[in-house]
Amino acid sequence: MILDLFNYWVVIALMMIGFFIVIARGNLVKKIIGLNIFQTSVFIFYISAGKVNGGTAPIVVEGAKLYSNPLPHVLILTAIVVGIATTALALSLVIRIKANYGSVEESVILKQDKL
Amino acid sequence: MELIVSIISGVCLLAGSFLVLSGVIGVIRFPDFYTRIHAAGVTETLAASLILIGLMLIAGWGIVLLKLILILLLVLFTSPTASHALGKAAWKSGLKPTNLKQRNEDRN
Amino acid sequence: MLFSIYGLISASFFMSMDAVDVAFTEAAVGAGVSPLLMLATLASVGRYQKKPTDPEIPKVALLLVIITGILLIIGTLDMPAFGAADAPAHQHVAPRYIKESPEEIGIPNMVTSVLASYRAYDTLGEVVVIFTAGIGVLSLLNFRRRRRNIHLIDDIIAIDEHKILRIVSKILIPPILIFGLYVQFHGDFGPGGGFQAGVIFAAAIILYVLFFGVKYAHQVVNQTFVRVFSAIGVLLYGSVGVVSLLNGKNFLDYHVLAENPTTAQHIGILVIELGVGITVACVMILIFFSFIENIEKVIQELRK
Amino acid sequence: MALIITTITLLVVIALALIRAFAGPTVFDRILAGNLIGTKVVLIIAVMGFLFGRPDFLDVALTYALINFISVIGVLRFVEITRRSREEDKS
Repeated sequence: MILDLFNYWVVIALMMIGFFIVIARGNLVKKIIGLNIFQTSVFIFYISAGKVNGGTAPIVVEGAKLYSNPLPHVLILTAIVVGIATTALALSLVIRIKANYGSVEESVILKQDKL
Repeated sequence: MELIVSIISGVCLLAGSFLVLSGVIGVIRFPDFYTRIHAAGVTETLAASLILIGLMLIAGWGIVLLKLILILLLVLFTSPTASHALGKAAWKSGLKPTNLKQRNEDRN
Repeated sequence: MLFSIYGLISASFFMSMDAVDVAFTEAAVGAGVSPLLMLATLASVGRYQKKPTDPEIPKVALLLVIITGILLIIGTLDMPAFGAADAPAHQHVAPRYIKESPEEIGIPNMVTSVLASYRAYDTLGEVVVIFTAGIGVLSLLNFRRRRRNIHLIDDIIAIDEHKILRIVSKILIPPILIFGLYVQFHGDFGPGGGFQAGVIFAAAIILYVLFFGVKYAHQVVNQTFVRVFSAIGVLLYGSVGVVSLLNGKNFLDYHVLAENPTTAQHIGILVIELGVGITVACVMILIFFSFIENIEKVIQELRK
Repeated sequence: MALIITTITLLVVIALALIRAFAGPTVFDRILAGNLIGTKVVLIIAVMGFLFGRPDFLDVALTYALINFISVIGVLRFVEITRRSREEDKS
């Protein structure tokens, strides 16, 4: 069934939204938000790949035979926290750029660099 | 006995969902921020408690019940506070309630 | 704010995908901390900036995005169906983790056992990344000599004194901290663990800062203490590995910690999760303080 | 049965509240919608725990209830701080 692939399409839609924001918007803060959306789409991709039909959460419980794949969960769990740390780093870079260039617009910053 | 409990819990859940729905319709339809916060804040507490009580009835005794009670307490505690803070912040920022009478007269 | 809603919804999505642990993390991070950091940035760089945009850029970007999207969708046609149990992702190491980990590690939460035992080396790397990011934020934002007197932002916080909110948050903060500890040490049996606990802890501190001002928060949470402890968390993690090295086993092999293999695993996971929790909490607090102090700097410059 | 109906209603409610969050018009409307969605998500996680037969995952709902409060209040405070710092700038 072609509908069995809908999870990938959701992921792709989100990913493209993030991608669009990153390349089309000049505001650096918006770019970071776009990157975050992109990042979340990757998280969703991994988690949906780890899902098994009829499976339950990977915590041992009596009577459950089929568990979802725990490996993507581990990867994404750490990735989320690392993601916020790196986002904070990016945001602080933006703050420094604002302090030095007086703007967070890409075009303005590039113009200043050329002079 | 079990049948009665499950029926009561079902009634609680359905009543809760109805209240939630009416609250959100209010949030969408009402004309200005203060009426919206009224719709959201008032229904939220009762709806959440009804749904959580409905869950408590089917949970049975145990740690799950304790956690549900904790969630209920937390919701009862935080959601009116959040509504209050929102209303106060909006008022302090100078947002005035829409005068409906005035607006209708202006339209006519 | 929309960003925060996005975090909330994606967390409920993870919940429906059976990824409880991930939902937990996303709940704490995506809904709580990251929107606040975004807003802190906006508070110091200014919210709206009218800009002369080149009208061509969005058109080209849209075209590019649509083409990439179509190519990716064509690529998915060969992917395994959603939820299929025979997908390649479930064939290699995952069955082993699911089958063996309850006996080998002895704890019910497979995510924790994979995180802290089978793939502990990975996790060490992640923790180091978080620590490095914390150092990076510190060195980027505290670029001038630190001002001792942070008063402007405290004045602003004091103007909008929400008495009710203050009291409610005063009541709420201790239970949040206790809940953080519960999440930290219950991670073996249910969803939870060091990463989530660290973020919850940091969220409690953030709540405190927002109501009582930076000055009091500095008195409650000593900055030097936090800085030292963010390093100590990583050190704790690494030293477990070094202990097993010194005893002639592989790096991060917990079997040297006790006679009984499952007890050894328990001790190893507990210590490692503690290290993770300390580092994550301290780094989050440090990052938040840096952002807040930066807002102070911006306000001071505006006043001049 | 009642559980399923409740879940569906909550999902519809979240979708409707998103309309308000997008429409605005003031920032407080958005925060209100966010708060509404937050409490609904707490409920939906709790109900879903029962629906899937794993009610021991209420920890997530509990975290949510806490974090949602912190986040709403935090956003509100930041809106205030930003406004105050700019206001005094003008005067």
